[in-house]
Amino acid sequence: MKIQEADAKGLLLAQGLPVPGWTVARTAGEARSAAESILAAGADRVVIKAQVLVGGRGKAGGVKLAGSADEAEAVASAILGMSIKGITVRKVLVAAAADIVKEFYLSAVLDRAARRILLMGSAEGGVEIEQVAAERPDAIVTVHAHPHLGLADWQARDLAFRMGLGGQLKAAVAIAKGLVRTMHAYDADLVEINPLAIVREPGEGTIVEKLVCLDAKVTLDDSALPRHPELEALRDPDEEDPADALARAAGLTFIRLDGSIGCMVNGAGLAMTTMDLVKRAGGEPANFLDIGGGAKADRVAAAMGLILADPKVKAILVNIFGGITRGDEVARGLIEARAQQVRDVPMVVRIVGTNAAEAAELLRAARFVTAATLDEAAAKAVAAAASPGSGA
Amino acid sequence: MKIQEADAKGLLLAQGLPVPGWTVARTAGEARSAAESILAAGADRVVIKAQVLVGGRGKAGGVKLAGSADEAEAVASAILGMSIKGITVRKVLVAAAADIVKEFYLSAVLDRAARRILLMGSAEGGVEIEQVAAERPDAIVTVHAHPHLGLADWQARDLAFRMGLGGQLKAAVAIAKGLVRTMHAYDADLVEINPLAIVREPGEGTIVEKLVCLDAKVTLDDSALPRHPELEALRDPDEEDPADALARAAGLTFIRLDGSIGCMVNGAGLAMTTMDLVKRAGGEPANFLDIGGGAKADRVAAAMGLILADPKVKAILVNIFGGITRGDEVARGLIEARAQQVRDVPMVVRIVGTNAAEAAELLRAARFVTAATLDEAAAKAVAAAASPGSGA
Amino acid sequence: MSILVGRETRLLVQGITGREGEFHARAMQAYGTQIVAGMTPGKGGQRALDGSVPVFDTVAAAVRETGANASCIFVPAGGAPDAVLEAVASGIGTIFCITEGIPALDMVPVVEAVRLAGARLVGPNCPGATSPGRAKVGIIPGSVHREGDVGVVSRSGTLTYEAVQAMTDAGIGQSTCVGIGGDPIIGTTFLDVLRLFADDPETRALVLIGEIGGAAEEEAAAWAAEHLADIPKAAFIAGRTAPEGKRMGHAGAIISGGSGTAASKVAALEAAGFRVAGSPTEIPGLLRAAGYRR
Amino acid sequence: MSILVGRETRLLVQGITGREGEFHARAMQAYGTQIVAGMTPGKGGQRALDGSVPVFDTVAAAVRETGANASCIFVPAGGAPDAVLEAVASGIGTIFCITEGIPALDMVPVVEAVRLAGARLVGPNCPGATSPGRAKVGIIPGSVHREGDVGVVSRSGTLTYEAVQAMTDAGIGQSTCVGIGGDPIIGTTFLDVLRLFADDPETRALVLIGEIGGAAEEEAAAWAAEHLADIPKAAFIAGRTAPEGKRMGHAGAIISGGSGTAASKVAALEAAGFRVAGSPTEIPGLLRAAGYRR
Repeated sequence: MKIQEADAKGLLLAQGLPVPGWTVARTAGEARSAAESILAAGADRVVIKAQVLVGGRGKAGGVKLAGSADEAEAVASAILGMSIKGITVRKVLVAAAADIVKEFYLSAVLDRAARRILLMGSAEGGVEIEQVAAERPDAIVTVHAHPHLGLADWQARDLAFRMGLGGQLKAAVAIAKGLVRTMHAYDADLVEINPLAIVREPGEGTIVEKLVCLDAKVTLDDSALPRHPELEALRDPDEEDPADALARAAGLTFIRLDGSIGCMVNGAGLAMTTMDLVKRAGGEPANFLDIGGGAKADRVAAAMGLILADPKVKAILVNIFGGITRGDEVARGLIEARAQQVRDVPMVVRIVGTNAAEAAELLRAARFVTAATLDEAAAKAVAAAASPGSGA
Repeated sequence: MKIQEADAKGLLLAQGLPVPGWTVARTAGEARSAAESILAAGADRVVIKAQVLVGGRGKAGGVKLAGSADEAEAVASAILGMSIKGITVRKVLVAAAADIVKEFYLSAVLDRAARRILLMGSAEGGVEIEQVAAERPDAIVTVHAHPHLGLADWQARDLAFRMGLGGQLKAAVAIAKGLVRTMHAYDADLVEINPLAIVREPGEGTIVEKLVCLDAKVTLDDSALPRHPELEALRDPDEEDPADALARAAGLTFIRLDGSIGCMVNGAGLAMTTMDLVKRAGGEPANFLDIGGGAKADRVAAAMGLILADPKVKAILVNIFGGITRGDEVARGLIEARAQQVRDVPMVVRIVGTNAAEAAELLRAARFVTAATLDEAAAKAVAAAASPGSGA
Repeated sequence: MSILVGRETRLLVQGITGREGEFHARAMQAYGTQIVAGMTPGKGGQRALDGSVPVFDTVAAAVRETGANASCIFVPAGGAPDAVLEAVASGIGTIFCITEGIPALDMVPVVEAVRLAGARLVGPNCPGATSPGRAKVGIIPGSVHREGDVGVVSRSGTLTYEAVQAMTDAGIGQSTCVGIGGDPIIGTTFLDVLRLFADDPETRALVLIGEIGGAAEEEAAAWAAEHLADIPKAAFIAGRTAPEGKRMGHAGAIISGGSGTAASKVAALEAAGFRVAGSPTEIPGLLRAAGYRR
Repeated sequence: MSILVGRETRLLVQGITGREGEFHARAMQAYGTQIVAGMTPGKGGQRALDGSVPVFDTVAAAVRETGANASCIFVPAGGAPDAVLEAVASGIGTIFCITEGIPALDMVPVVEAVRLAGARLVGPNCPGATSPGRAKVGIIPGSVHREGDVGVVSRSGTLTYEAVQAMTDAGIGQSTCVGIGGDPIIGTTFLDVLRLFADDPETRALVLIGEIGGAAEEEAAAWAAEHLADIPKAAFIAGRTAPEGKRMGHAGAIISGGSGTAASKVAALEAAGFRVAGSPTEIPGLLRAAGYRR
């Protein structure tokens, strides 16, 4: 699960990391008063940042500076409601604009190949790390946390020296260790600070340089959310497709796509394969939908509801390979779902594996269009979508 | 550092372990009112336990039951002020007497040989584990926590099954893991629950059986106390020799003994050896005193003050093998200490190793009695103690 | 012969008294797998599968009493990492963890402990492995298989059944089919399984079924190019049409910035001599085209 | 030859810019030890010991640039466990940790990491080791030594100097003197050192200096009885008169309930053929009585 910058910063702050203060505003007025407070406290300018879960908001005009409350209101007004990669901005973060000396990049990520946590740092912060990785791979330094001992101080120091942060050694070590602690505390699979920056701040009668986290990106391991119920609240209902929430409640994995052929499959790999074969047969899948293992009739009905709620859907392809899942259960669910179906959409059903014979009998009795192989099912579904009314 | 039962229970409770409530009383009146509350809450009887840092208080009459507030007052009055192994009882713990179904033993201890935490359990609780170990070693079951992974659930389950706690599996696992957590949280080197007991408690309209910690013994790693300043407060000033506090403040390791020859040595092994040789020469050491490595003049003066504060001391033996410690520094400290000395006690000094020549010159000039070898020094000190007035 | 599971497998089922554990233990037993023990803490002394299998409180007791040498874990996600550690510490050499939904960071210390102990963990979130005609461990339907000499390794569940069924229908049998699981942190990789197949004299052809995301298929392909050059090889990659940046159920099935794309995987596999199928049904034909004769 | 330290030792001093680190590094260098590098995070690029030794920010850099193969740690207690881990991970094979006051539980994971890496840690809270005439690592005063062929192993600091001085004064030289340290959790035990001495052709007699508490002396004695039966052996145990239940400074020096008493240690050592001295000064005589000739 992705969470917004402001929420990610909240998690980092809770883990003791140095994150300059911020306010979240939902209206231009709120942004104005936040800016007033920040400017009154001595800041020269404020930064206003769109809170959306997609990258590239800076390029899209979603991050702006303002030197006065008036300007802040105007900027916030422009950003709120803006669409960034199809997502409408409903919140902005308002913070004092930092006096940046130098920007770095630092992240902790679950490295699947090494099967441990990887820390990645670079003296080239503030730009996309993928770009740095592609253009100047030597500019990225890495270290793996030990799978049993965690990230040792010496590893964090080593990383800091190689990042050119020897002058901020203690702070850099604390932050690197804090990223790993944050991963464990919330079961994050990515914690990214970009930029991590040395900033000038007014200290005791003088200007001091400090290492702080100016941006934060955290993604959470969905499998671990059940043990962090407080994090579920960070899911942004504004930004989520209502279908996603329905799917989650029903125990389904659902991703909406642009095509016309609704797919219902058990298993993620088989679901992707089904999409691939629909496309190969000349069609376009309307969704990815994995009903999971051991799906019962009610889950099948819920899945059918999700598919039919999409007006683009012109045909439905059901592909079930029974292992844990019993074919007859799925067939019953389909029959029930069709009985309640308001919209007449052709359906092609293929059920093999466990209790496939019982399923075949039920489907035959209910006069469903069936298919023996996945290729045949895909071809029939594509044909059905192309000639409306020809289906079940 | 040893801490009292009530404090140990407080640490366990803070780590989420099931410890029935208790009150600490310093007077019979306090014990009475504690007993009143406990009896009013439905307990049949209270138990009153002397809070001292020595074992065997039960046998010494320091643990008694009382069935009424009057009786509790009388019992507390008898226990308070009692001397157990030379320690005066100044506090008692008052708690509801448990309705015990069965007693067990469970402890976590730092196993030096295996270099990991050892959990030790027995179905024979409530008696001294040393006795069980000697008489029926098979009645003790053990498991080592993994040095990197800690105590796994399966290890705790395995221990519980072997202890005969399969019927209280979940509680036993939680307690075993809690002991290890307690060790880490406070840097304890021993956490002992004896008895760990299945007790009957009134539940929702019925009697339920619960696994609880009825007694607790915790000893803390002195080396780790600097990072647990809150635990320093658990040191019992009532029970501590004032000399110990002085020694600690001066960075010395001091243990008062019964003899007449005060010893000042650098290094624990050498200090013990010095005691051994005093005894071999026919004398009795008055103390163990290790001034540590690199001792400066002021620490030497503090050590001398501690030794002279003991009226039993009739001669002093100073034995310094200079390594980190510089002999001339020690010699200067001794000269200064003697200058301020109010009591005329003979002193035999042996300083070898780093800067021994400079030390010898200083001591000669100040007319100290010196010795070339440790054996010689011991013999001279014993002789000096035997014939007062013959010394320096 | 075969890999990972076979006639010599003496299986312990951890969580045998649970709904899933019992259901699949029964299916494994029906397939002919020697299930010598079950384990559920607190149910030691009972017997499972109509009295045919003794249940123990601990893995250590199960191993001691029955000589179990492999384990199949159906313990819920909260307890599964601990179940793996118990199996490893009790001397079980081959461990299949079927459990899905284990937080990834929980598995990091576990796979390291497995590695240090020199044991083998397959999964978690895997369907298990079947050596047709010998034994099956896990949840792959026994009916899809046919005895033979093609080694199959896959990241996914039902897609594997689909591919294997296609082979079986075409008369092509399998030496062993292994599902390695789709979780971010797994004990056994494509490459690990290829190494095992390379050492198995009865495996004379290979099928690899991958997915978008990660670089495990590419890594395996590079190794196969060097060490398995001489045998017929076919592959299938799911997710060719998956949109970028969307997570398709399996944690592995996410692509970002060009790495882990179907195109890169197909290219790597083809370069290594794999015939890459456009549909699972094409696998048998491609194997034959690559020289497989049976 | 010698054990643990010798002419081949290329020493890194961790914490070389601290007061203690610098003082003892200077003494080691004066004794003839090859100090090739110092390490203090943030002081990389400086030079220590009058410019003779380069200082690095990390152990890895020190090893890469200087080929350091041993390390001596003077880092304060809070950072010492990490310093050991850094040395191990950077490929240092022999590590002496002089630091005292490290919480015991901090060392538990560290000694395990050292063991897994196949490295050797001596200490913590140990005086180090000297191979007279070759090299000394740690804080044992160089002046107490004399080149020779008696191996010395001890739990304590100044007591070791006392015993070694007595040997030197009597004309008996040492192959290597090792102080293993008195902390509860140490990397190298008496037994470990005896094994090393047993493999050292130049060590022709042994002196073991123990203390009350624990069972390490007994364990070492039992091994020596079997593997070092043929060479002269002497021992000394400190704390014969220490009262029960009192902790005499060293964590090891506590006796409870009869185990770890001086009597049990003396008995075990005598049974293993050690001559046990009543005073350190008796050690030379006992060695000669046991057949030592030099």
